[in-house]
Amino acid sequence: MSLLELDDLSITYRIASGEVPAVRGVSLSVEAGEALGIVGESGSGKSTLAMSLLRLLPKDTRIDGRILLDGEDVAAMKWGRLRAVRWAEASIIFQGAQHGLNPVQRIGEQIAEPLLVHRIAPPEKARARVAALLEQVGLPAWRARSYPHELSGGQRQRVMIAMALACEPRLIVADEPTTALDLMVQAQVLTLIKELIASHGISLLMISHDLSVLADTCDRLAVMYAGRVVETGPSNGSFQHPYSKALAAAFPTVGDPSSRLAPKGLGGDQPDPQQLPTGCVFHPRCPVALDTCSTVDIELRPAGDRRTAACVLVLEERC
Amino acid sequence: MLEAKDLAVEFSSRGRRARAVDGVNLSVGPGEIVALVGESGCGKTTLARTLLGLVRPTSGTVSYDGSPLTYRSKALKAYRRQVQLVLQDPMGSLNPRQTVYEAVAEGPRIHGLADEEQVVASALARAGLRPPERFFLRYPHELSGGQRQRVVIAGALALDPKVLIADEPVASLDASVRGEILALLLRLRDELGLSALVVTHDLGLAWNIADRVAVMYLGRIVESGPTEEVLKAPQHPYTQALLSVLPESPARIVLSGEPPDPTRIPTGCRFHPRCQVVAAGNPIASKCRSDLLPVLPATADPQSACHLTPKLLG
Amino acid sequence: MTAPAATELIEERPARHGMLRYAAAKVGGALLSIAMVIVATFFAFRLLPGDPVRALAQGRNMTPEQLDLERSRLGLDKSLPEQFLQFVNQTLHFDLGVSYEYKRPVLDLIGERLGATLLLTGTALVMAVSLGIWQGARAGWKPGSRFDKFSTGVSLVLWSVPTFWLGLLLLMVFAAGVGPIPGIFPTRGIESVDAPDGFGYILDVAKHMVLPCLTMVAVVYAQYLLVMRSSVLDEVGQDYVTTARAKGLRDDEIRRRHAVPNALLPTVTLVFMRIGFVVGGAVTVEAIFSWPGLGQLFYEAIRVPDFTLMQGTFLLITVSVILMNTLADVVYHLLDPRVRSA
Amino acid sequence: MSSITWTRRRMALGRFWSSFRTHRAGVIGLAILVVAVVLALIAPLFIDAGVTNVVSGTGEKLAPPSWDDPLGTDESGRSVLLMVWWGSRTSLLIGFLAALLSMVIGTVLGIAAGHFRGWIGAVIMRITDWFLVLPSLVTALVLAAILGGSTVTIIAAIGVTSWPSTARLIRAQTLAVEARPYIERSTALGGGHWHITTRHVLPNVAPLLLASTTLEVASAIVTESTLAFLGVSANKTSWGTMLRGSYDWGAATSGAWWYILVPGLCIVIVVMAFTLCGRALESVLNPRLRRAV
Amino acid sequence: AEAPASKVIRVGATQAMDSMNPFLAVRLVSSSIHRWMYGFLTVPDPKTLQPSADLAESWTTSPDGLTWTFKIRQAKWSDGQPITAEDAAWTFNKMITDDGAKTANGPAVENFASVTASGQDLTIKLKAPQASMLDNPVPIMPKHVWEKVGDIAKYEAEAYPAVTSGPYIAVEHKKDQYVKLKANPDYWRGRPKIDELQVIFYDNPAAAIVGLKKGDIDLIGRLAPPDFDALKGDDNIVQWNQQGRRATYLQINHGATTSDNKPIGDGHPALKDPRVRQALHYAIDKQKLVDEVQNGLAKPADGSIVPPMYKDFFWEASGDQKVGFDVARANKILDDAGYKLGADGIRTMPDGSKKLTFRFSIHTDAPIEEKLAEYLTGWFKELGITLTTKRLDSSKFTEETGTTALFDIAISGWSVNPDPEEVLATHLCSRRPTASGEGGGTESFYCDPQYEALYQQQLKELDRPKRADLIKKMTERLYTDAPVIALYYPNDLEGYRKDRIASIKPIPEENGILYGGSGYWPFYTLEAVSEDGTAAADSGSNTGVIVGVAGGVVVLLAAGLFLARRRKGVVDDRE
Ligand SMILES: Nc1ncnc2c1ncn2[C@@H]1O[C@H](COP(=O)(O)OP(=O)(O)OP(=O)(O)O)[C@@H](O)[C@H]1O
Ligand SMILES: Nc1ncnc2c1ncn2[C@@H]1O[C@H](COP(=O)(O)OP(=O)(O)OP(=O)(O)O)[C@@H](O)[C@H]1O
Ligand SMILES: [Mg+2]
Ligand SMILES: [Mg+2]
Repeated sequence: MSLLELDDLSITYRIASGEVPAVRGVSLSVEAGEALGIVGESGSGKSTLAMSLLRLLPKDTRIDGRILLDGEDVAAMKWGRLRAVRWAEASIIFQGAQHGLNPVQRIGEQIAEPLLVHRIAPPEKARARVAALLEQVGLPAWRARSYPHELSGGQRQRVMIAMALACEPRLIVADEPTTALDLMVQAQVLTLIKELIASHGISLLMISHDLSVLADTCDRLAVMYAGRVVETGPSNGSFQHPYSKALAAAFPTVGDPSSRLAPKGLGGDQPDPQQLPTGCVFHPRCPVALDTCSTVDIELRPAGDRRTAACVLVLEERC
Repeated sequence: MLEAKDLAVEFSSRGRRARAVDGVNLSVGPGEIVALVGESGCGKTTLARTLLGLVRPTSGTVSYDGSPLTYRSKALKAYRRQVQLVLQDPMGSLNPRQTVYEAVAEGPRIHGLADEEQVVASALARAGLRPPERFFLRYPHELSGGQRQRVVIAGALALDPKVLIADEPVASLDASVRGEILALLLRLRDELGLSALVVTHDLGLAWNIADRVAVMYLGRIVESGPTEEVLKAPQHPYTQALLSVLPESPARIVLSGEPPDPTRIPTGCRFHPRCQVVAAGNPIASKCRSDLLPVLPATADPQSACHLTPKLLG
Repeated sequence: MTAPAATELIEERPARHGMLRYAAAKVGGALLSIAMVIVATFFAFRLLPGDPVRALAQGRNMTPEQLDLERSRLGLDKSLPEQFLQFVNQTLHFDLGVSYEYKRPVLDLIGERLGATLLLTGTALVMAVSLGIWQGARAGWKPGSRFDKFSTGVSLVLWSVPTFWLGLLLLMVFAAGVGPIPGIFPTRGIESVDAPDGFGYILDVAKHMVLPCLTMVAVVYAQYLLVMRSSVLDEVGQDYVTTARAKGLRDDEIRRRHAVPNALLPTVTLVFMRIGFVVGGAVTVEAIFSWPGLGQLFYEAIRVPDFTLMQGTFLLITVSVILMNTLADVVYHLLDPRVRSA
Repeated sequence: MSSITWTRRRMALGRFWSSFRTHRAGVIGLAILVVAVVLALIAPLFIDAGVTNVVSGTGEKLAPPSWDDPLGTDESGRSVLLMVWWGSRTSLLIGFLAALLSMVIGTVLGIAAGHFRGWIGAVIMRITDWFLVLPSLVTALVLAAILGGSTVTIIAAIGVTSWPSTARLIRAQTLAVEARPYIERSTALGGGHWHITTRHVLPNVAPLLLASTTLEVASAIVTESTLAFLGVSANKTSWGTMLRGSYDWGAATSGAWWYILVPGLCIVIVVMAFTLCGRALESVLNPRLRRAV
Repeated sequence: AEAPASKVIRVGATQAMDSMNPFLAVRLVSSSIHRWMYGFLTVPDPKTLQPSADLAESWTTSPDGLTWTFKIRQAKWSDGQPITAEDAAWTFNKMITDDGAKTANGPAVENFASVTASGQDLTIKLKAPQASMLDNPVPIMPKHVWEKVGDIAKYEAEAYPAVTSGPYIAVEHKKDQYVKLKANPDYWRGRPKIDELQVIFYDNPAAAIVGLKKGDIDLIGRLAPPDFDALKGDDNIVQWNQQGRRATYLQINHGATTSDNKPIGDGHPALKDPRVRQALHYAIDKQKLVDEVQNGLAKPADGSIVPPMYKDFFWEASGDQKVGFDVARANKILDDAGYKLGADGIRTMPDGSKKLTFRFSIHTDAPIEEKLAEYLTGWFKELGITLTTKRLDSSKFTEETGTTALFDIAISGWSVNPDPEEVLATHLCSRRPTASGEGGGTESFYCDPQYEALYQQQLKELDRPKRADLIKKMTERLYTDAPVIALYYPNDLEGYRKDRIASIKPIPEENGILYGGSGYWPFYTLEAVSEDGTAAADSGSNTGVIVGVAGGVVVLLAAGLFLARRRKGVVDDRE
């Protein structure tokens, strides 16, 4: 049984002007000890997906399909059970490290909070645990008495990681953990995450819009476009879906002569989730679109080497 | 064409003096695209703003076409017809209450150009928004990110500048759109002979479009030269480290700590506290700690400011 | 593979001396403000039409000699700069002049009434602030809820009511009694003439405070509610709130432990910034309920008009509001870790 | 092209209206305001200042509401209904003009303080802060007492004491606007102080200004009545002076509730309407608050 | 703390005590309280209002009227010390020598040349004869207590119990709140019939009325007409409505001059013409003013500044002399005098130089004057005269209408003492200000030889009926020459609870006033309804308990609600 299993998950926000289908029929699974990366443009529904795992979305959001955390349906949990699951079973590292921490509480208190809430450690022991956690992420123990603004961005993100580890959850969801960070600091944080995941045997669901970040950290990748997963596969293979390809090409390899003085990109605009194109949602921007693409919606299909992709061309190549 | 000489900019922040730019020589030739790369807070934006005359340098000069910039408002205004700015965040660079037409026409209006509508239409067309009339009355929020950035570029082009200074022009854009804008910059260079200084922290971007790269660390340029040479055979340990954390690189050198702050610049080589070569116990490390390095001149040849460089080269 | 943590090692504890400098700057600013008040007061009251000496006489017959004597006693025969210096000097020595009406030092008169005003405005302020903040926090936490609609609605209606009018209505209803409502509350003052001692006295004063306090609280608390509401509203969507929820905290725990402390700090500054408003309200409330406080004194000074008294009360009220503000500012900076060492 | 611009503007207005319409309280407030203002404006078509003349007041003194005088009469037998109708002109006039004055001062100083950093801004801020902490009612009272009571002095007293909050708001907004990159871009295009403040800052603060002015009118009306109650009034019949009259002539003790309630309720309703309207405007126009509703 | 049988009467006042020091206090409430506390040389007789013995048992005058000898009564101060002439001499001498002590009653000793004492005999030597000598308004203070006071001008006299010689002893004063007075058991006339008298201060007249109706206070004087009307219909309350000691009149700038007869001010020239003043007088419907402004609780004035309450001195016009409301006649007077009506309905001066537009100066914050102005404006309009209202604060008002003469018509009024000399003096030439604006105290800038002569005559006339005749002649002169136009004599309006006050004697005993009258009679003779001495206090503490309990309940409920909501909050978690 997978640690996390998403089964035909659809999430629809309700706003004044109608419904926003942010996630549409996503099925994914994360095995124990596995690191799955989700990549996609802004607005493709990545964060929505992450938030749904612990039922953190606004009240009136409609969720269809199933989210199974360790075999248990998150949507069906009672409040008490849900609160017990939150953080203890799965924790989240949010995008903006500077905002994920309460600015007027000392860092130590914030790290200790889940320990106390879940009664994992009594207050007197919690302090020692906080110190240990801080040390694990490479921060001196006295930092527990600091306030978030006294730390740099990278240090804050380390605190977030320490906090996520506090209850020793089996799954950590990291939603763009390095986006706001500088190149070198980003490398530091990613290295840290990788080491910790490996040493604790924790599963990781990492979200980013930067392929290069994920390629290095994750075992498997899922590419999202307009609320859909359009391709899944091992992180070291080559992409099949034209969108994934375009995404990969946008991050050139330094030293690769083919991209020298020849930036590549994708024309057109992202689709408006409230007015999705018919057929394959990618077809208006697709450089290799066929006529049928505007009418036929393609499901994920096998594309060789533990890979699936949702593109007509993939099938044709196979056959 | 555009040249900075011994430029230094100081800010006083919380009672201390921050030397955001600390002795920079840099030139951008006609039709040349120069990329300025470096970590966050190393002074890239400050340098760019100083080049535009938005910030007055503490010392040193900015000169355009050989004549140094004066800071009288008239001279500045004239200068700004020649040198234009494109900022990182296209949404923020457009006044949400102005239509595309008004946004692009702002420059011509300030400078009192004749035939405004014609100027605006051609600028939009050159920025790749065709047919321009279709966009005249749109508001920024009705455009996609890439289109917005094109409008900003069109606003700059409307004044027929010779040099474009772009501060992280694609950093806030989606990966898929980024290529388009970079392609536009290249095309403008080819078609109009526009020079550009592109400020970025993304080495891939430099590789994509720049003729020359300058690497900046803590207010100084530590290495510069033609793109191919700098990015393929970096001389300075800092550049090497930057390149090593790119995903494809075989061995990573992750520098620890944050970029030091410009209020406390280390003595000797300013990079030495983080330098992997010093840390590895290189014999000349003591020299790195104490001896100052010369400021690199504004030449096009590959050069690097490091005590080790001659040895490494040699 | 990883270079040594050089910067990590040389890292030092955050410095605190920024706070002192901040406090010094604030106090300096307050002193400047007070100086401005003194200058403005001097010139404003010198602009007043009429001869202060004659005003002092209040229509009684005075010989030219007496008038001259008075004039030199008040220093009015000197030149304007000299008068100004004298005024500043006296003010700095807490000499606010002698009331025309009472023939007594203004400072004494103020001193006698300060306690009553502090009691009333202090209680009202504490009640209004706690009520406003409590309701505002709840309303902002669940915007659009019934509680939100109700409390915001009620507070907005009360906010629109002129203080004196509400006071009069309350007086007519709860002190005089209307229909079935008995007039159980006293009609005036701070205590009964035959107030008992000890606890009974406290009870008696409390009874006298009910209506004036209610009036002030009713009109004033809306602004605290609204400010608190919108600052809590600002916090609702913050990432750290989501984090707290993801940590498994209960909703009310999140509100109390995370959202409110964050929302409180900006609210508190506003509370103190608008203290002048409360003081203004005291003028009418004290007049309606015959409360023997500063507001009443000021009202009396205006009606007579007794310019030294007016000037003295104005100076005192303004200066104390400025000082309160400064104090609040500094305390706020002491309390808020975000600004403490930033 | 200008016609297209006009169409766009109208569409923007339409968008604004359709989002304003979702604020039920705001719409109710607006409706009340429109009715109140229209009534005040057309009053001279039906009545004149004569309704406030005691010599021609024919009714019985302090008569309760009846068919002849639907809202009763005052101490001189004048119809309270006609008096509040006529008095609304003064109350609203003072409210609007005082708010206008305060808005003009506040906007000019606020923008200047936000735009010019350095000592100019610092000095303006110092002055603003100083005025802000002054107890405004007390100051207005002293001012009006010094200047003597008339419509103009009342307006001046209210306007001069109430601008600082506008100035602060505008300054904050100016700072926010000036932090936006498009200001930098405009400078880079060669725009000067005048260009930036009038082309970018002013249009951006204008909507907020509208909302804050609306709220300001509300508080000016209340302040006018309080000043009138404390004995400083314009020499005209206004709701405030009527309330003062009811107080002076013992309406409360003689059980003439209509004389106390009617002008008071007029104030409450109109002030409330302004407040609701202003808050709705604020939440429509201020994106920071927009998501809150 | 008080024995249950103690009889307490509470008097409301809409003015607070300004000072407990009689040398400084000028407010009416203060002088009333001081009258209840201290003896005077003489006190107006409760029936005739003529001076009668108080601390001075008897007195003699020297033939030239310059030396007065008073025999001080053998009585005791409330601390047991005997009262001697020394006390009186000290009091007067203090006032003569110490400027600070002159604040309240300075003019009363202005004419004193010397004051000496020997035993119980007090000798006062005057600079000039003075008929009002027996109406001396100065309370006699205990020398043995007050001589220890350093600076009288700064002394607050807040030492309790006060040492007094009158019917009451002040025992407590809370500023702006109340004064408590105990009956003086050793009062030489005998102990008052009640035990305690309290004076409670209200800022808000409406609250005071409520207080009277509720029984918080038992008596309140000096009511405004609407407040008085508001007491109607309450069975427990006696509405006391009597002629008052006040006259309300218009002061007309009929050509103000300084004491050296130089014109001053900017009065309208038309008002110099007695015919215009006459016309204005005819255009005033005094009855209507009384009805509308005073709710009928006043007497229209057909006389001048001395009110009918003082029967001896009151003079009333009759027959031809009487000016009634007659707009037609007023118009005719103006027409005849050549003030032609312009096209705009406004009259001009006969030479056409100036329109008849007068200013009417009133006080700010005076509703009755405000209303008066509205009526006058209405009537004068019918004469073709425009009247504009000018509101002035009291100091400015005093200055403009008393010194600089920057007015046309001004409101005025004067409370008249049993001896009207002072009010008559306000219309003397000598009261006009000097050219430099010093001195003054005139009520009209009047300077009329005939009037001056009459005044001098009455000063010397010690025979009361004859003096009264002279005084009547003076008022007649004021009526016909119209430098002032009396409008009405407001009634004295008061109210008291008959379930608390069994009897109270006004002063004068026939149709007199209760509170604020001269002398202590009403409050000395005051009798409380016996059985119900502590009722008010009881109910007070009861409501206290009720409120306390109610408050507690509210707090508990709120706390309960809070807890309940919190518990609910656990269930009502959000998503
Ligand atoms: N609370 C919300 N109410 C309505 N729509 C929402 C809400 N949150 C997100 N959306 C919409 O849902 C879609 C997916 O949003 P989401 O935040 O999941 O994207 P994302 O992939 O995380 O983007 P980014 O990379 O910018 O973080 C977007 O179109 C967004 O506009
Ligand atoms: N106006 C200013 N006042 C004070 N300090 C400033 C100011 N502008 C920049 N600095 C400081 O100067 C240094 C360089 O800033 P700059 O913005 O030029 O860096 P950057 O290289 O553009 O960084 P980034 O990649 O984050 O944009 C920083 O430490 C910054 O704090
Ligand atoms: Mg996201
Ligand atoms: Mg930058």
